[in-house]
Amino acid sequence: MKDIMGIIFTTKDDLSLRELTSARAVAALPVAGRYRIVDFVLSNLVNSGARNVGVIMQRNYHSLMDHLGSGKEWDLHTRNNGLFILPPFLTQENGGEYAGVLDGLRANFDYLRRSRQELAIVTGSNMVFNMSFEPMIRQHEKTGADITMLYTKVRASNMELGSAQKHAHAFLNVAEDGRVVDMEVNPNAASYNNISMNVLLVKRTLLIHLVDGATAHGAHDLDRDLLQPSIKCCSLKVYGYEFDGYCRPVETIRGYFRCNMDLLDLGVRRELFKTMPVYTKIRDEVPAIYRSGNSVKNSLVADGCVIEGSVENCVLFRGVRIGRGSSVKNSIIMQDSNIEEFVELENVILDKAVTIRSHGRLIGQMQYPIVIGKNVTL
Amino acid sequence: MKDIMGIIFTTKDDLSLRELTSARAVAALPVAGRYRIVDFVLSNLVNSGARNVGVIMQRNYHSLMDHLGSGKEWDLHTRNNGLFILPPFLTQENGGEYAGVLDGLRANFDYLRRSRQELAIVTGSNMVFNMSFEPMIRQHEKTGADITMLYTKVRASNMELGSAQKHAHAFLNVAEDGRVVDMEVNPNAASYNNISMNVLLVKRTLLIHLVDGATAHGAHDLDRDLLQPSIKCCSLKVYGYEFDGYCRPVETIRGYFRCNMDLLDLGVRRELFKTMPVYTKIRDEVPAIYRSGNSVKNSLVADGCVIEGSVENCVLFRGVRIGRGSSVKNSIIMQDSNIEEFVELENVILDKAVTIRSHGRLIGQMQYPIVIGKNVTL
Amino acid sequence: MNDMRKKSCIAMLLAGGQGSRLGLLTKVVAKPAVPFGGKYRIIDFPLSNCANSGIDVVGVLTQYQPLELNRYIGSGAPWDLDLTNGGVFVLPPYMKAKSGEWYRGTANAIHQNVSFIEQYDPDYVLVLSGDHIYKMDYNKMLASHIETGADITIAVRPVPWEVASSFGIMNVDPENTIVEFEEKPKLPKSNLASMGVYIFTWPVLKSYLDKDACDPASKNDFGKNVIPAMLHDRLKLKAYAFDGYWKDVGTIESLWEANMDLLKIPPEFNLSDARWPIYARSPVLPPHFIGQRASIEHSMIAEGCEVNGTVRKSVLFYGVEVEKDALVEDSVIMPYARIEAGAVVRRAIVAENCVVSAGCVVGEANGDIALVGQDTALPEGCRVLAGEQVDRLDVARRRHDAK
Amino acid sequence: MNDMRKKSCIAMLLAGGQGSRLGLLTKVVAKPAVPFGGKYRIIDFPLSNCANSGIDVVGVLTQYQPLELNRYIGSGAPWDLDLTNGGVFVLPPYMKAKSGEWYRGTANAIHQNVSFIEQYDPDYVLVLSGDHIYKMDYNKMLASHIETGADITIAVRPVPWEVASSFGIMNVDPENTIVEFEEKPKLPKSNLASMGVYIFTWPVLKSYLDKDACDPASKNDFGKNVIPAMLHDRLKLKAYAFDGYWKDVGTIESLWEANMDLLKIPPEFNLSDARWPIYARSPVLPPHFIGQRASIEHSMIAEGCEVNGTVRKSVLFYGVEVEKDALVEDSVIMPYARIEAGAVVRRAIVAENCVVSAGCVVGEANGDIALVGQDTALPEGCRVLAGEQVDRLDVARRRHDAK
Repeated sequence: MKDIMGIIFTTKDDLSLRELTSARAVAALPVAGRYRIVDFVLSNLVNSGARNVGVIMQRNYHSLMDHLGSGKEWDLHTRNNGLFILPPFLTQENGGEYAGVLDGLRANFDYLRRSRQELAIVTGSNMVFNMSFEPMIRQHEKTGADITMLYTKVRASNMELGSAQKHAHAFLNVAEDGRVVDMEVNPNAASYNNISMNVLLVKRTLLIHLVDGATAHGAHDLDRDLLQPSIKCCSLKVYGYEFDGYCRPVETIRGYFRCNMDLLDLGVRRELFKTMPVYTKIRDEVPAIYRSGNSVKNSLVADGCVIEGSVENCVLFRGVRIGRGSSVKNSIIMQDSNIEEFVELENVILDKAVTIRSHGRLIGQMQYPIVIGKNVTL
Repeated sequence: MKDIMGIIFTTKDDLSLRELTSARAVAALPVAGRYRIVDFVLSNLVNSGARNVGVIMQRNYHSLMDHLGSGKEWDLHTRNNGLFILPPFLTQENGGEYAGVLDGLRANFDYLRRSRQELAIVTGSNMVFNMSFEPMIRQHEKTGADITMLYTKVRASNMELGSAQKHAHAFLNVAEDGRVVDMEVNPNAASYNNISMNVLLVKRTLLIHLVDGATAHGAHDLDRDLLQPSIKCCSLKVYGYEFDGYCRPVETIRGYFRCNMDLLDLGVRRELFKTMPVYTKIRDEVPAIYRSGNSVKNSLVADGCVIEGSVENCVLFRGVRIGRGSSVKNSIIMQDSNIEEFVELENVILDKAVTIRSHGRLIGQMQYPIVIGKNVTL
Repeated sequence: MNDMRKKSCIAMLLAGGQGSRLGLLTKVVAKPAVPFGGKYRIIDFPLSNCANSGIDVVGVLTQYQPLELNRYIGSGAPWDLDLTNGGVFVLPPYMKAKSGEWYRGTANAIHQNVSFIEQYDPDYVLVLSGDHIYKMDYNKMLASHIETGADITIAVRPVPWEVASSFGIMNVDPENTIVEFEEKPKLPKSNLASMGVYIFTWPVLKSYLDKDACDPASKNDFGKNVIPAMLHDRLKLKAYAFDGYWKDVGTIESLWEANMDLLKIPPEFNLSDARWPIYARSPVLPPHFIGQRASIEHSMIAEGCEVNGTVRKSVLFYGVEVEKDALVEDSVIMPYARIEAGAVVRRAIVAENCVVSAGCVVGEANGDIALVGQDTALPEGCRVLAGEQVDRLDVARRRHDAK
Repeated sequence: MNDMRKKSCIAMLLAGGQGSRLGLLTKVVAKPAVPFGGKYRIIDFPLSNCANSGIDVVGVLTQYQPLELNRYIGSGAPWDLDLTNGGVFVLPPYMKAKSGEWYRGTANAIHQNVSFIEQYDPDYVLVLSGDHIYKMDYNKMLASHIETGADITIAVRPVPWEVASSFGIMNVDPENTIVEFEEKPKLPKSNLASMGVYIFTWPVLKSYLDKDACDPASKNDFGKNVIPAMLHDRLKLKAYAFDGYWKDVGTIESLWEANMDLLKIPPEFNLSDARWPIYARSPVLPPHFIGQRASIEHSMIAEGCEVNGTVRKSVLFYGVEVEKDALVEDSVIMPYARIEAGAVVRRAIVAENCVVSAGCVVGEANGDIALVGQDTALPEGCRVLAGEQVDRLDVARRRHDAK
């Protein structure tokens, strides 16, 4: 395995995710019953041989820091190399937020320079997918590319209706030989159906050189200010690498909801969890207990749950309790939430440690689920 | 060994320590060639059986966090119990600084409540001493005290001239049976020669109760607002426990300078390092190399140093280089500083990674050493 | 390297024997590595007890199939025992100067590791065995040992009189001093069974181990030789009564029963007590999935399972698959086993990585516990009777006979 | 427990033998645990090489005095090898089913651990020995092994012709294919010595180990049996030339020399290279202290030392004390040794925890290296001649004879 480094860029709190990101970065959002979104890309990096991973933080990063800890669960708790938490205010040039990815990279030049790996993977942190970067690295070396961009075909699983308007997405025109010949950033109607996954592979020293040049000219945006011009004027050899597996970006409540619900499909579960292992923070919990009277159908259930009621099409995180006579449908119930007796829930997202008192009732719509914030008792 | 918890209170940046604390908490100040001040009290706690230690942080805590890491060097990297970094802005009640120890404790009630130990030791972080708290715990249990305060006799090694004016010190009148019958806080001239070491032992639940009551009445200061009244009106059984070994508070540049110089005394070295082991962050360095031409007298030298010049009455931290023909006297040279050739230094404190170019000359006074800040090249 | 810190008390865990009463279950793994309770191994219990009691040096004495145990324990991190001053150490027999020897008995195993123990200069040594399920604060027992000034303190627990004759029984006086020790007495005079948990004052133990080692007639066993010798010499032996849940899981029946105890309401043994957590090495698996046509009754299910059939009063370990129309009842299904469509498993233990193929019938509704040994793939339509034990070799033999 | 991840290459370190050429130094510690360079142990070099090469599974095969080694390696944290997926494992021989056996030779040691290796399903196995000082990127050697499609790649290094007859010598063709291997030839045809670093394609190695195990005449040794058999069968054996510093420290003289190499300017072997750090378990000690009347010339001094005498061209390990008017010259003083007032030590190795009392004279200005074995307290005025080796038993005997 090639010794590579990873740089994960976390985004600031995102209004489209409402209460869920009011006190945490998107990367720290709980997903799939026992993970945080960042676990996927971090595990991908580790599984591809990265022993040095930097996480560029912005505001609201405490829950993410708490989750990542010393990096032990990813075998990144080593003294040389390992996991580096890079909070913004460690530098004097920044005040808690970056204008764009380029600024975040610029602020962490010390870390980039000190690292010893030849190749770097720069990636966002809101994409759920499971993939080894090794074939992409082999292609990168074979083509002699300066930059290799990861992309996928536009599909139901990787786009949300209307999200292109709201979120900066880049679309690529990739030639037969894999070379990227055109790039559209955030178009109203895209001309190409190759969507960038915001993962790029580049030589570490070239990355430093490119970021230095771009930021010195006042640029902030990686796609618009660095990649697009380089492709347009052919100043760099930019190649694309296609990923054809399951991937889902989490940018809106609906996207978050669908991402969880996707896991009720056996094919998606296999792709996400059997391709390569996905690591996460360990919590010592007893296996789930099913008491008499329960009825559970088509649901994902984590350790520590105790179920007496009925559950259908749900994702239950660790330590959830579903009381006698309660009925929970099409819902996502995060860690340690407690549904007392004779409660009815449908199309609901409960954040961590929510309590719904006996006989409570919350019915949302599939297209617009009800979200209840952390620690609330209703 | 009794399972106790420790709570270390770090102070904000202190003007009396000039440049040395402009970017770090006093607790993170390098001392004795390879340690940080906090290592001493943290090792004392661990050596006395504490497996759960919380460090209450204030502003400027990044270098301290970096030093403590996951707590591995203190065997505090465990998932249950372990080392807890408690930064101020984790709570909504605070904005980066506490008005007093009581506020710091109040802001961390969650942590205090979640902990499982019966007894807590609350301690400051600017005192250099080596001591097992076990006999103090035994006395506490025997006397049935509510609170036991650690004190020592006033001596040259634990007081700095005039420091009582500048820094809040408390003096205790301790009766024959160990009971504290009077307490003076920050007097111009103390009536008693027992000085409090700012370490107190108390039942965890009682601590929560007392802090809750005091802060609810608008109190901030532990000594003045909680201990003094309790002693005065005998509402609590407060006992004293005397420590008669070496201890040195670091509050001013002079105190810092003397603390380092104290280590050139064999007796002090034995007390500080042979009583119980003092743990610190590990750095992989080669043993020190003495090249021909060197002349080293009465000095403490850490791993990674390379010495060709002459050194007398100095403390050299890890990775310091003393070039050919240079002469360094009565000075403290921190990690990775580089003294090139034919330099003359006397009564100087160089912070980390300072370079003194060839033929440079800096002569300070013993009573007022010259301080050169981090990363400076002269 | 002589900067080891003194420890007041360290633990030595006898993980040794082959545990033949567990039959095929211990054919490829050592007894302490046998799975229990959906995600645990037996050794998690003494290790978690040590960690929770603040005992942070544990020597694990083993000579039989240590690979799985070694790998499971790893750096000790799951039990918070990956320490610089202390930790958990697997101690197989080793060669000294020109010679070496296997462990001859429990006492000999400790005796061969005297130099390991003396590194920590302990005042007391806690000796544990690796085949019981219980939660116990060894620190309280140590406090009692120190307070009574005993030479040995032995933890005891009342057992039903009718089974007392299968235990080591302690006869005590009114002050809890042990006056007699009988190993599996025909006519027990007391029902206080030794729990296999001893605290020795180290210098006393050391001298008796030295003496025992010189006696060629000795079997070098604690129960048979060392403790009787101490009793004979009128040393101070104290019984420490423990009244919590404690179960010897040394047989197929008792291992099955202990798993079933977890399903009772309230559970006879509560694993989810935040004040006394039981740690385990966690598998890297997603939550389990319960399918549209599944039905679960009164069961415990761990992560990574895929359940599409019917599960009643059973414990499913992580990674188990139960296919549609399969039935699992009153059974313990160990990690990564697969119960295929239409198979029926009743009153059985199915060990790790087994495949119970379509149409198989394992165990019977009333009858002794059936066992399918590790890595066994039962062919379609195969029958395993109540009380029967089957492994891959048996399957191969049956195939051969059928030809 | 079958969620182990595949590893492309894992390392097996042969830490086995008693290293009798190191005399008294290995009487109580295994050779890889012998101290070197002020703060290291010999095993730090292969372990750091593995860590820096990204090889994160290391099995350490040992059966002799594993205690010190086990304790030194601990959880593997100093080498960044305390991993969940991988790490460093001490592997003594163990009992399977009803029987067990000690390691009979280097090849047998690997053969007994086939199931350890197969857990990781590796394509290649790196076999290392534990008695050399060098810094080497095994990953580059692996790349060459893969590129040439070799069955084995053996690292070789030119040695002076005059000593070639004391090494395993490889005779190669112009394409670096090994055509002949001679173990300590009287008349060497080449000066390319085997460094004791082999990369095997695992399925090939496994089949030869199986074959070797069936041959009752075999000594089960890589150099004597397995590699000759592979050569005989015309497998593809490639030599991989390495031209950095490499020193066999298998004798007292060479161990002393390798320490002295660190003092040369520029050092023949540079330990402080940030790109290839050598890790070690750090003692918990303060910086060292140089007293008012001390004089240090051209030496290496580790933390925790207290020096009040004269030290010339020597290496002082951590925790050493040199009292006033004592002289240490051209010597290696191992951890926690104390050289008392007025004692003279020249051209000597003084092992761990020794006391050289006042007035002792150890070694001579010109002559073979003298050795004081571990834990020896030389009485006042004692003399140890050049080339002599003394330990506590000798001291006791001398005392007895003097009476």
